Amino acid sequence: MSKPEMREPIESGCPDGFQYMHPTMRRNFGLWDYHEDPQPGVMVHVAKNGDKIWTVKAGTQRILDVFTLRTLMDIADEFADGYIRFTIRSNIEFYVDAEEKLQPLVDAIKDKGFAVGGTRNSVASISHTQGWLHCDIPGTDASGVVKAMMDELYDEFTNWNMPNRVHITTSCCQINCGGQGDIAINVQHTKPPKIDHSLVGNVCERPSVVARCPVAAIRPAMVDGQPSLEVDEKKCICCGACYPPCPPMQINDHEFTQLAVWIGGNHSNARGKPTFQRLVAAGIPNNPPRWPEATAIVKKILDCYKEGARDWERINEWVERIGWPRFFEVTGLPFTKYHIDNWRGARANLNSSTHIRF
Amino acid sequence: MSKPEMREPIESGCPDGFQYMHPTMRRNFGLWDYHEDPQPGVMVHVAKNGDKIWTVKAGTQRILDVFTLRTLMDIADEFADGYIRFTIRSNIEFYVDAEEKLQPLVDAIKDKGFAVGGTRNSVASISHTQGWLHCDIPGTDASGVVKAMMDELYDEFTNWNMPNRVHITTSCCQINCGGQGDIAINVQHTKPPKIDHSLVGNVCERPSVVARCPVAAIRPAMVDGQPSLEVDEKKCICCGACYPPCPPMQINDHEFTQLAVWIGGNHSNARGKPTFQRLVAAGIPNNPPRWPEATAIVKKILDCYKEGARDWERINEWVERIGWPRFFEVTGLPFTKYHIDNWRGARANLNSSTHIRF
Amino acid sequence: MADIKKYPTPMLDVLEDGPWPSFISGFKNLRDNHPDERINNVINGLMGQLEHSYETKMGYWKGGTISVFGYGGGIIPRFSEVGDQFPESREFHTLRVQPTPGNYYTTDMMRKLADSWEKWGSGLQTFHGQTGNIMFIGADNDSFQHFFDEINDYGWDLGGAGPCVRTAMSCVGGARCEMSNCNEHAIHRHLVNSFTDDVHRPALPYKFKFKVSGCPNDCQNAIERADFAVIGTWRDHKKVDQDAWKAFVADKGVDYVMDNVISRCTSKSLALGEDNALVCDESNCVRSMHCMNVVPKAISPGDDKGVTILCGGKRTLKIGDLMGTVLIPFMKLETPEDYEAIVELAEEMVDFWAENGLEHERTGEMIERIGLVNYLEGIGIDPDPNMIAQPRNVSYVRTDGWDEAAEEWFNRKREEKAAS
Amino acid sequence: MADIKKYPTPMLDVLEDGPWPSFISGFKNLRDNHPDERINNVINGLMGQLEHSYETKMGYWKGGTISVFGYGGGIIPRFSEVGDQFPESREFHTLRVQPTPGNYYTTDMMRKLADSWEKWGSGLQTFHGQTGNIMFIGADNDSFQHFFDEINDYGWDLGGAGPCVRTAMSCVGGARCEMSNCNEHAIHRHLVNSFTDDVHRPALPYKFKFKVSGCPNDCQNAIERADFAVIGTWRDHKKVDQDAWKAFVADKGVDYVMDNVISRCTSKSLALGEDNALVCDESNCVRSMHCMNVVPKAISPGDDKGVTILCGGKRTLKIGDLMGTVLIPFMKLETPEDYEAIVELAEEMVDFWAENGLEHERTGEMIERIGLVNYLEGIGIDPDPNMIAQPRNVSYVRTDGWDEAAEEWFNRKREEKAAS
Ligand code: SRM
Ligand code: SRM
Ligand code: SRM
Ligand code: SRM
Ligand code: SF4
Ligand code: SF4
Ligand code: SF4
Ligand code: SF4
Ligand code: SF4
Ligand code: SF4
Ligand code: SF4
Ligand code: SF4
Repeated sequence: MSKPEMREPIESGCPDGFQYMHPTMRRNFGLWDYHEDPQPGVMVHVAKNGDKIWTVKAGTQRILDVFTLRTLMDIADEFADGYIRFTIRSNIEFYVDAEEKLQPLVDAIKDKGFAVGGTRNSVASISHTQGWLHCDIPGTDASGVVKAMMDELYDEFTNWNMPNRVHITTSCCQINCGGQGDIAINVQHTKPPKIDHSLVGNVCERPSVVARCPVAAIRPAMVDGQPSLEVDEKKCICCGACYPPCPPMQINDHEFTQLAVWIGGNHSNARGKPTFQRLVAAGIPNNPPRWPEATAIVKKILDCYKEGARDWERINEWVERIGWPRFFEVTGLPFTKYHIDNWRGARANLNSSTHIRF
Repeated sequence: MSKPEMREPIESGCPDGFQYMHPTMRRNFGLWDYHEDPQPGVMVHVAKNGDKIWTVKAGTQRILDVFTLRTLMDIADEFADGYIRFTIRSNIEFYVDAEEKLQPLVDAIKDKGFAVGGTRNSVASISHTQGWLHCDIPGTDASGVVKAMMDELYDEFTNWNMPNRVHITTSCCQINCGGQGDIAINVQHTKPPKIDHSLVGNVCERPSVVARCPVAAIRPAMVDGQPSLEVDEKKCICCGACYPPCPPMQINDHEFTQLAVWIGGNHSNARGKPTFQRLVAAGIPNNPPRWPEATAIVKKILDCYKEGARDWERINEWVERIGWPRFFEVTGLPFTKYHIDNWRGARANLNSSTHIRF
Repeated sequence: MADIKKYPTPMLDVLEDGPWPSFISGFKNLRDNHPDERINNVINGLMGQLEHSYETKMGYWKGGTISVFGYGGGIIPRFSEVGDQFPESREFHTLRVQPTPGNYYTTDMMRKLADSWEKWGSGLQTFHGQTGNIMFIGADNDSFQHFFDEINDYGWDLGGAGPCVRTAMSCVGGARCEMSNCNEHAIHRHLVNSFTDDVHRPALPYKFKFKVSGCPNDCQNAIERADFAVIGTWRDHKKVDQDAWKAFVADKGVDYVMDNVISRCTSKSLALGEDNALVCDESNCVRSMHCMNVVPKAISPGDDKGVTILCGGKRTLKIGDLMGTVLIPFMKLETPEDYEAIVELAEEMVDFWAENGLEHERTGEMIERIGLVNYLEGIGIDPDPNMIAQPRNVSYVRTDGWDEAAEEWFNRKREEKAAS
Repeated sequence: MADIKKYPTPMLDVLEDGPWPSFISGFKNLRDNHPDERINNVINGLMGQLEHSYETKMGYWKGGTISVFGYGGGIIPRFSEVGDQFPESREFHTLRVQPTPGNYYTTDMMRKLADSWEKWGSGLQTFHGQTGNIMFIGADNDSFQHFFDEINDYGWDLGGAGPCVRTAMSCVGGARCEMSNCNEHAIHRHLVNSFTDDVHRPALPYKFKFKVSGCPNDCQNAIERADFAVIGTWRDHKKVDQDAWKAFVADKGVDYVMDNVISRCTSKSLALGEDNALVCDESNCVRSMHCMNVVPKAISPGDDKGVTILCGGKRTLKIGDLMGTVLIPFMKLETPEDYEAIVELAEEMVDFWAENGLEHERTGEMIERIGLVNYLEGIGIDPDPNMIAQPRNVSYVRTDGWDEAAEEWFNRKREEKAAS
C-alpha cells in the first residue's frame, strides 16, 4: 500500500446537514405542526403550510457491511426520495413526500428483510456498543446480544403492544457506554481482578490506576521484588474500572463475568423528571450465542408491564405506581440484599416512611 | 440542708399511665370511633359505644412556675374532671365527659389568661428548648423567642385560618433539639469559633473534639508552646459542634450568631412521605427581647401560605406545588447561593430536569 | 416572702406584654410572692443572669458531672459562669424525670409533684422537654438527691442523659384517638423499661431513643428523631362506613370531595363509584392516612392492626439529619410473645450498636457507615422490598453470592406460603 | 472473491437464524462474496476471533496509540491479542467520523463513503456509535491515513477520542418534529465547531460532550449523558388549538381525556372547562410535554422559544451516574449574538474545568467535588432558584456574606424589572 503523503487535515469539524436533508424537511425546518401514526414504523408529519412527509423507520443490524448499506440505499433510491437519516438508536429512516409512495416503500423494506416498526408504544430497537467485536475491555458481546434479543422481541418492535415506548439498552462492560434504558442489560463482574504481576511494571500507570478505583481498593505493592499492585479483595466492588488503564488487572472471567438487568432509566422529562435505572436482576449467565436467560427476564418484565401498566406509563412510572414490592411479586424475580443500596447517598433509596402496601 | 441518706434508687422506670387516665379514656382505650371539632381548641371524640369525651387544649408558657401549675390544676378540679395531660408541644389538655361542662371550662381557661386553640388548621404553639435559661451552648433564648412570636401569632392559634396544621419549632443552637417544623427558627453561626488557647489544655478532650467536627476543620496544634487546637477557617462551616465538647472553642458571638428560617419539615406520613426542612432565610439578627425581624419573616411566610395554599396542604406541599422559584417570588425573600446545597448528596437537591415554570 | 434586692430586668419585662402567657410573669410571681425565701432568691438570681444574657446575647451556664446515688445520668448539671454576679442561682441543675406514656396526670399527682419540687427546687418545671421528660429545672448540689428520693418513693424515676437509652415518648393514642393501631402505652413501657439499666448508667456509644406513634400521622415525629420508631398501622383493608361516607358527600358536594379526598389520595387508589359510594383499590393503598384524616367518621384503619418499625432517625450531628428507615414492615403486637419479640429486637439493635458503633455515633450514622445490609445481617433480619424506596441505581455493587441470596428469598416465600 | 480457508464459526452461525437482520450474515457476505480479497481475509480473521470470544467468553483486543497526521485523537486503535491465530485482522482500528447534526445523508453521499471505506477498510461501519460518530470499524496501520485523507477531502472530519471535546449529538428536531423549540443543527455546529482544536488534540482533564434536544422529551438522552446539555423549551404560554382539542375530546370521550391527559398533567395545571375546552393554569405548567405528546394536533410549545442548559451529566465512573442539572434556565437563541453567548458560555465552562478538573474528572464530578456554587462563581453565572429542586436541608452551611448575596439578588431583580 502506498505511503500517504502527510498533508495537514482540513479541520472542517461537523458538516452542515442541510445539504443532505430531504427538500420537504429543509423547506419546513422548524415549521411542523403535528404528526400522526398511520401504522407501526410509519409517521406522517404535517407542516403548517400543509406539506407532509412520511417517515418509515427500519431496524437493521447496527454493524453494517457495505453490501447491506448499498441495499438500503437502493431502497431509498427506488422507493423513497434518495434521502435518509439514522436515529439515535441506529435505525434508518426513509422519507417520502406523497402518500402513494408509502406502501411500496414499506413493502420494499420488509421484502429485503428489514424490520419496520419501533415507533410509538413499541419496543424500540436495542441500543448497543462494541463488545467482543472491537472493544478492549468487554465482558460480553454487543451485536450478538442485541440480535438474539431482537429476534425474540421482533413482534414487539413491529407492533404497538406496549403501554408506552420501551427503550432497551445493552452495554458490554461496567463502564456502560450503552446508557440506561427502560430496561438495561449490563455486565456485572462478580470477582475481583486477577493481577498478572509480571505485566504490571510495563503496562500500568500505577498512580493513575490507584486513583481510578472508586472504593480505594488498590494499593501499590512489591510482588516478587517487582513493583506491582494489590487489591483489597474485601473492599473491591468488582467494577472493572481498573482494567482499562491497567489490563493486567484481569476483571473479565468466563464464569464470573455475568449479566444484570436494570430497569426504569427514563431520561425524558415527559411527565416525571429524568430517572436513573435500578437493579432488578443479577447473576445472569453470560451465555453466548443466544443469552436465553437474560432474554427470558427481559420478556418476563415486558409481559408484566404490558399486563399491568396504564397507557402512557413508562416502565418506571408503572413500577412507581404499583410499588417495588409488587414488582418483585408479579415478575417473580427474587429480592435480595443486593437490591438495597449501599453506594453514596444510599439512604435516599431507603423507605423513610410508613408508606407500605400490604 | 440535711445530707440525704444514700439509699438505692427504685428503678421503676416509666410509670404506668392508666392510673392517671380519665376514666372515660381508660374505659374506651383503643375503642374510639371518630372525632369532631366543635370550635378551635376543642375536640370531641366519640367512642364506639357512644361515650364521648371533650378535650380542651390550652397554650401555656412551657416553663411553668408552681403557681401557674396550681392554677391549671385548680381549673381542672373545678371545671374539668381532675385529669389532664400534656401534648408533645407542651400544651395542656383538659377533659370533660359531658357537653354541658364544656363551655364553663373553656371560659375558665381563657379567664385565667391561657390561650385556647391550636387544634386542626391553626398555628400550633411553638415547640421550644432551653436557651439562655439553662443550656450551656445556646446562641439565643428559647422561651423568650417563643413568647415573642406567639404574641404575634395569637390569633392564628385561637382560630382556624390556615390551610392545614402549622407546626413551628425553635432551637437555640445548631444542634437543634427543637426539631424541624413547617417553619423552624434556628440558630446559625456565621463565624468560626474563637479559641481561648489558655483553656484548651485543661478542658478539652482534644482527640474527641477533632473527631466531632463534621468537615475535619480542627487540627491539634501547639500554641505558645502549649498543646491546643487550630481551626482551618476556610473549611469551617461554623456549625458549633466543637463547642459542647470543648467550650474554649467559643462559637457564640453577640453579632455573628444569627437566626435562620427553614420551612417544610413535615414529619407525618399524611399524603407525602416525611420531609426535611429547607433553608429559606438566614442573616436574621438575634435580637432580644422580641426578635422582630425573625417574627416578620415567619408572619410573611404564613400570610403567603394562607393566601396560596389549598385546603389540607401543609407548607411543604404548597411550595412543592407552586415551585420554589415562586415561593421566593411571593414571599419576597432573596434567593442566594446559600440556598444551593453543597452538603453530602447535594446533587439530589439540584434540578436535574427541564421542569421549570416561567 | 423575702425583701430582696431585685436585679433590674428591663428587657425581660417587655416579655410580660402581649396576649400569650408570659413565663416572665411566672418568674416574677415566684420571686416576689413565693413564701419560701430560698425560691425568691434563686429566681431573682436566675432572672438577673437571664437579663444579662439578653443584654450581651450570650449564655452563661456550664456543665459538670452530677448524678443521684446509684445512677450515672438523668441530671443536666449547670453551674453559672457569672456566679459571682448572680450567686443565688449559681447551681441550677435540671432533673429529667420520666412521665407516663402519653403524659397522663391527675391533679392530685401534679400537686404532689409541685409540693416536692417547691420544697427542694426552684419551683420551675416543664411538661415536657423535647425528649419527653418532665424537666425540674433548678436544683442545687444539696437538694437534687433529696428531691429525687422523695419522688422516687412515690413512683417516679429519672430519665436518660448522656450516652444511654433515653426516655421514650408516645402519643395520646388509644386513650383518645380513633386512628390508633396499637397499645402505644404498653409498647412504650415494655421497650424502655427493658433498658432501665441502660437508661440510668450511660455506657453506650451515644444516645438511643424510642418513640411510639399509634398511626402514620406520627404525632411524635418518631421517624424524624427516634433511633427506634414504632408506628401503628394495619395490614388488611381500611374500613369504610359507606353510609357515613355518602352523608359526607351529600353534605360537602362532589366537587369538594373530588378536590379534597379522591384526587388527593397518595396512591390514587380512591374513586367515587355508583351512588357516590367510595371505591378503594386496596392493593394500592399506602396507609397515608389522608382520607381518614379528612373523613374520620367514615373511614378508619383496618382490623388487622400492628406496627411498622423504623430505625436510625436523628438530627443533624454529624452527617446531617437522618430520617428513620423501615426495618420491620409489619409486626403484630398482641400476645405476650409479640411483646417479647419487639423487646428482643430492640436488645439486638442496642447490642449490635454497642459493639459496633463508634464513639458519639448514633444508630443511623452507623447504618450510613456500614450499610443497611450489614446492619440487617448483624441483627438477624431478612431483607424485604418494603425497606426500600427503590433498588440501588449505581452499578457499583459486588454481587457474588447472588444465587444464594435468591435461593433464600425463594425458600422464605415458599415457607410463607406453606405457613399461610 | 478469494478462495480462503474459513475459520469455523458454529456459534456465530446460530446468529443467522431469527427474523431480526443478522450482522453475521452481513459478515459472511463480505467474507464470501466481496470482490476484494483483502476484505474477504480481514472478515474471515475477524469472524475467527469473534467465534473464539464466543467460545471462551473473553475479548481479545488491546489498545495502542494511533492518529492521523496533525491530530492526536479520533481513532480507536485495536491490535489483536490472538493475532497469531487470526493474523488477517491483527490490526483493526476504528475511525470516528463526525456526522451532520441530526444524521442526514443523501444516498449519493452514503455510496461515496462506502466506496472509500471498502477501498481502504474492512467494509464494516456503524451509523452511529453511542456518542454519535460514524464508526468505520476495521482499518489497519497502513490504510487509516489514506481513508481519512480521502473522506476529509470531500467534507468529513474526525470526531473525538481520549480526553477531549467529543463529537456532539442532536435530535431530528426542526427538520421533522413539531416539538422543536430551537435550531438544534445550528446549536450543535456552533458549539462543537468552536472546539475543533479541542476535539482533535486531546489535552483536557477528560472527555466533554455536547448534546442537543429540541424539547424536554430529550430524545438525545442529553441530560443523562452530556456534560453540556441543551434542551429546547419555551417561556410564554403553550399554544392550544381549542377546535382541535374539542375534536379530540369528542373522538376519545371525556373519560379517556381525563384519565390520559388532564389527570396525568405533571403539575395538575390542566382542567376541562365549559364545552370541554382545555383550561390551562399557565403559571404552573412545568413544560413536561405530556399533554402535547398525547395531543400534538391541539397543543404545541409556545412562541417565545429558547433553550435550557444543563451541565454535568455522565455515566458511572467514578462516583456513580450523574444527571445534568440546570445551569441556564432559559436562553434565547436567535441572533448571532445569542449564538456567540452560548459559545462563550461553553468556552468558560471548558476553560474553568481545564484549569480545575483533576485528571480523568468530568465536569459533573468536579461540580460534585467543589459544589455547584463554586462552579457558578468560577464561570460567572448568578444563582437562580430554577437551578434547584429544593434548597439545602442540612444546616451545615456557612452563611457569612448573606447580606451581600441578598443585596445582589435584590439588585438583579430591580435591574430585570427596569429592563422589562
Ligand atoms: C427519531 C428520534 C430522535 C432522533 O433524532 O434520532 C426520536 C423522535 C421522536 N420522538 Fe423521541 N426519538 C428518539 C429517541 C428518543 C429517546 C432516546 C432513546 O431512544 O434512547 C428518548 C428519551 C429517552 C428515554 O426514553 O428515556 C425519547 C423520548 C421521547 C418521548 C418521551 C417519552 C416518554 O413518555 O417518556 C416522546 C413523546 C412521546 O412518546 O409521545 C418522543 C417522541 C418522539 C417523536 C414522536 C416526536 C415527534 O413528534 O416527531 C419522534 C418520533 C419518534 C419515533 O420514531 O417513534 N420521544 N425519544 C429517536 C428515535 C429512536 C429510535 O430509533 O427508536
Ligand atoms: C464506541 C462506543 C460504544 C459504541 O459501540 O457505540 C464507546 C466505546 C468505548 N468507550 Fe464509551 N463508547 C461510546 C459512547 C459512550 C457513551 C455514550 C455517549 O457518549 O453518549 C458513554 C456514556 C456517557 C458519558 O460520557 O458518560 C460512554 C462512557 C465511557 C466511559 C465512562 C465515562 C465516564 O466518565 O463515566 C469510558 C471510560 C473512559 O473513558 O475511561 C468509555 C470508554 C470507551 C472505550 C474507549 C474503552 C476504552 O477505554 O478503551 C471504548 C472503545 C470501544 C471501541 O473499541 O471502539 N466510555 N461511552 C461509543 C462511542 C462511539 C462514538 O464515538 O460515537
Ligand atoms: C395531641 C397530639 C399528640 C400527643 O400525643 O401529644 C396530637 C393529636 C392529634 N393529632 Fe397530631 N397531635 C400532636 C402532634 C402532632 C405532630 C407533632 C408535632 O406537633 O410536632 C404531628 C406530626 C409532625 C408534623 O407535623 O410534621 C402531627 C400530625 C398529625 C396529622 C398529620 C398532619 C398532616 O396533614 O401532615 C394529623 C391528621 C390531621 O391533621 O388531620 C394529626 C391529627 C391529630 C388528631 C386530630 C388525631 C385524632 O383523631 O385525635 C389529634 C388531635 C390533634 C389536635 O390537638 O389538634 N396529627 N400531630 C399532639 C398535639 C400537639 C399540639 O399540642 O399541638
Ligand atoms: C432539654 C432539651 C431541650 C428542651 O428544652 O426540650 C435538650 C437539651 C439539650 N440537648 Fe438535646 N435536648 C432535648 C431534646 C433533644 C431532641 C428531641 C428529641 O429527643 O426528640 C433532639 C433531636 C433528636 C435526636 O436525638 O437526634 C436533641 C438533639 C441533641 C443533640 C444532637 C444529637 C444528634 O445525634 O444529632 C445534642 C448534642 C449531643 O448529644 O452531643 C443534644 C444535647 C443537648 C444538651 C445536653 C446540650 C449539651 O451538650 O450540654 C442540652 C441540655 C440542655 C439543658 O440545659 O437542659 N441534643 N435533643 C431536650 C431534652 C429534654 C428532655 O429530656 O425531655
Ligand atoms: S461498554 Fe465497555 S466494553 Fe462496551 S464499548 Fe463501552 S467501554 Fe467497551
Ligand atoms: S475492580 Fe473496581 S473496585 Fe475492584 S480494584 Fe478494580 S477499580 Fe477497584
Ligand atoms: S438547641 Fe442547643 S442550646 Fe438549645 S437546648 Fe438544645 S443543645 Fe441546648
Ligand atoms: S464550628 Fe463546626 S465546622 Fe467549625 S471547627 Fe467547629 S465543629 Fe468544625
Ligand atoms: S399518631 Fe395517630 S394514633 Fe397517635 S395521636 Fe396522632 S393520629 Fe392519633
Ligand atoms: S390511606 Fe392514603 S393511600 Fe390509602 S386510600 Fe387513604 S389517602 Fe389513599
Ligand atoms: S427532542 Fe423533542 S424536538 Fe427533538 S426529536 Fe425529540 S420530540 Fe422532537
Ligand atoms: S406541558 Fe406538562 S405540565 Fe404543562 S400542561 Fe402539559 S402536561 Fe401539564
